[in-house]
Amino acid sequence: MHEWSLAEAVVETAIDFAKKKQLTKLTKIKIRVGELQQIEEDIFRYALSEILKLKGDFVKDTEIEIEEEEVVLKCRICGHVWTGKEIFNILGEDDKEAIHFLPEVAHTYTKCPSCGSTDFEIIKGRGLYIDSITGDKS
Amino acid sequence: MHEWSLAEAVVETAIDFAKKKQLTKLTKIKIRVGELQQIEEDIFRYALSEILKLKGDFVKDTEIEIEEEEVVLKCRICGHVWTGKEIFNILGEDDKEAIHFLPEVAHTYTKCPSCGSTDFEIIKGRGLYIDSITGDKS
Amino acid sequence: MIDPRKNIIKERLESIKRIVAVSGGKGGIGKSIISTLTALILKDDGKNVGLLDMDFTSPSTHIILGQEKLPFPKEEKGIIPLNIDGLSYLSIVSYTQDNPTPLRGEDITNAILELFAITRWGNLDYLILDLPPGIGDVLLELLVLTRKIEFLLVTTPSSLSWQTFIKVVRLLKEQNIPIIGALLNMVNSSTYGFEEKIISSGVRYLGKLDFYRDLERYIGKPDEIMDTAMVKELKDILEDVL
Amino acid sequence: MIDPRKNIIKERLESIKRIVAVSGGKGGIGKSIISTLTALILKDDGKNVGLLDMDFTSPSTHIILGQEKLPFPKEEKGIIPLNIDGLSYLSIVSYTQDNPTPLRGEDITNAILELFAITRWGNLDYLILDLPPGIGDVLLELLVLTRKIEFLLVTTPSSLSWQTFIKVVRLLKEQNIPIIGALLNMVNSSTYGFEEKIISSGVRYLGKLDFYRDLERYIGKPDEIMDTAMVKELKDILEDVL
Ligand SMILES: Nc1ncnc2c1ncn2[C@@H]1O[C@H](COP(=O)(O)OP(=O)(O)O)[C@@H](O)[C@H]1O
Ligand SMILES: Nc1ncnc2c1ncn2[C@@H]1O[C@H](COP(=O)(O)OP(=O)(O)O)[C@@H](O)[C@H]1O
Ligand SMILES: [Mg+2]
Ligand SMILES: [Mg+2]
Ligand SMILES: [Mg+2]
Ligand SMILES: [Mg+2]
Ligand code: NI
Ligand code: NI
Ligand SMILES: [Zn+2]
Ligand SMILES: [Zn+2]
Repeated sequence: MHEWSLAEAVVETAIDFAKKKQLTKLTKIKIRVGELQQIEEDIFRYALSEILKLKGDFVKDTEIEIEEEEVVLKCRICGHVWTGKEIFNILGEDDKEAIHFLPEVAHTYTKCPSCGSTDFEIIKGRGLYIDSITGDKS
Repeated sequence: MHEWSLAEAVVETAIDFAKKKQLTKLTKIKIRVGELQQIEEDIFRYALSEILKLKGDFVKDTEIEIEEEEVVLKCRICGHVWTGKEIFNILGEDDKEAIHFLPEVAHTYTKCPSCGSTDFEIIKGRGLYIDSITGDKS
Repeated sequence: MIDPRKNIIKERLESIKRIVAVSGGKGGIGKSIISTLTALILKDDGKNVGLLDMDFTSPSTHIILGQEKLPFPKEEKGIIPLNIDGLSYLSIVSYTQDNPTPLRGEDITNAILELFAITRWGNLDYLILDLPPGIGDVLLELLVLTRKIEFLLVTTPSSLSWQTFIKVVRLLKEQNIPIIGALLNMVNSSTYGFEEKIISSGVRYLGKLDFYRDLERYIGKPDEIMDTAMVKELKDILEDVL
Repeated sequence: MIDPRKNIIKERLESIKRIVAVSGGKGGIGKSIISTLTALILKDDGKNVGLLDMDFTSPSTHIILGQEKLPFPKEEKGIIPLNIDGLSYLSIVSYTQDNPTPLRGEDITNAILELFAITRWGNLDYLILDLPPGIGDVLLELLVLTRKIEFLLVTTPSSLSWQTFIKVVRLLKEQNIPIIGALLNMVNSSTYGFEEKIISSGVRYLGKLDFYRDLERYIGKPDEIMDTAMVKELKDILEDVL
């Protein structure tokens, strides 16, 4: 349930932005979440809606769109590129939970399937971004 | 004149690549150099042509195209973005020479003109790249 | 594309009165031991204290506190720090245990951002940050994420530590970050004039801690270490400034 | 888009017989002093020796060698290392002097690539690399750029250094990088069983160096330091392995 703290970050940021742009209503927030972190979308959506409820009319009916970005890792030693399923299928529950909290500890639990190195670049699929914020102007 | 060592790197890399692709002749190398490093184009061109001469018919008449990529720095503290002229105009000769050898020491001699921070991202204009290698196939 | 995590950090740190980063640049000068003991001293004085281990390759504070392994912190609308010896405590070790965690600078930057965005420290009088050696991603990103921070600097009476100490001082001064003062650690016979050097660098000289030959015996025994002469010395030093 | 610099590194290192990286993970365990003394010992033995200081935030080897400032290395179809006390020597200090140089991981990666691509070491029997603390960009990028490398590891008899030492060992072993062995440094009265710990980690135990209370007096005086008991101890340790 640390999805809640991320949801707070999203709502605060969107409202700040909307007010700066002098919007009168926030109609939509488009969010991109990296697959690496394995955010539970149900919980995240629930948190977002609960937090929005506290923010009054300005965010009444704000639509939330969530897009998951696939993880792509690239080995710095051999250049091999690999993705989500190959990573998660072989992880234990505790390893997954550790990565859920702190995505960078993937470097502890995942290695290049081709050469065994833990020195890889996270090309895509890490972090949390707001892609766009839409609203009404008076 | 460490341009010479960079020229060697370019020629070796281009020939390796061309041979792997089974080219019979290397007709053109397109190079991109970051402005930050202040590579002297005359010296660099001279070094490239001298080194190419040693490599035989394979690189006879190889055309060299060099493009300089402008430096763009972005402050990690205040977000200010600034570019080449603003950087180099205020540098002493020794500072410039240090950066010529090791571009990263820009963090020692340059700071954000807006907030004074030395923690900036080098968005563009660092390093040396081969953009394309062109040749004939038999 | 906005990263919303940066935006929430101010709110996350709002309920903390003072954030004290323990640094000094060089490795092995006693940052971890001093930050841990400082946290324990303040807690024994009745304060609400947090301790965050920001050294991701050589996390040490959990070992000083006698914790071989660390459980996951609880989740409650974010992450709730562990309670270790009465300290609100967080370390990457909860997530890595004793496995190697080879992080590049970019990974470190992301990890710090995530930790600061999701941790709910609650009401604290002090949050002590144990920094890794170097003027690298951890120190720099910290200054990106918050300016509500003061530095407690450490150096040893060695020309090798001094070179980096003075660089850290210059960096912090150039950015107007408050420096509480500097502590001279591991003093054997002589201070080799480093007391004067600290003063002439424009940093408040807080005092010296002797070199304790048998300190290793107390690592992992926080209750026993609190009765040592070293902690007594440190208490005297900190009294006026924290 | 290809970075041609990576490609030339093999050639640049071809004329070097052995590349020895001094590491151990933790800061302040004696990596810089040991790498510098190792280079001097080998040179006094008649070998051609290079020393590269890879600690960009806390460069120390030049101070041990008594060089306050370093000139630019000469340019001759690349960079020709300085000659310091008979060593082929290179340090970022030539380019930064004693100014703070706050580098992020990405900058470090680029700087190492550049240095390795443009430096002409010439014929060397040994190139000694003094690594910074941490399992970070320097160590990792080094393993990206070359596999013609062996590690000389250092640790102190402290549970705090041990945690990182063992992580470095695991990382190197997993990648099949040769480890020459490990040296126990700064031994006071007791080794606290660390001799046995090193052996049981599967690394050759090379021997111990005492804690020399007056070492600081010899920093910056390479000629005098070569006559000390510490160098004698180190010579004995290295004799069989280098
Ligand atoms: N005052 C002191 N006397 C004796 N040993 C000390 C003292 N301070 C630190 N140490 C020891 O020195 C080593 C480095 O200390 P540590 O706190 O890990 O430094 P850092 O965090 O700066 O790397 C540890 O083994 C520690 O036990
Ligand atoms: N055997 C030793 N006896 C006494 N002091 C030592 C010994 N080895 C190193 N030192 C001192 O310990 C400090 C850290 O050594 P240094 O070589 O800078 O370590 P590192 O490079 O691992 O950070 C320095 O002040 C150095 O003079
Ligand atoms: Mg520490
Ligand atoms: Mg207790
Ligand atoms: Mg060192
Ligand atoms: Mg001499
Ligand atoms: Ni969660
Ligand atoms: Ni040049
Ligand atoms: Zn690989
Ligand atoms: Zn700025």
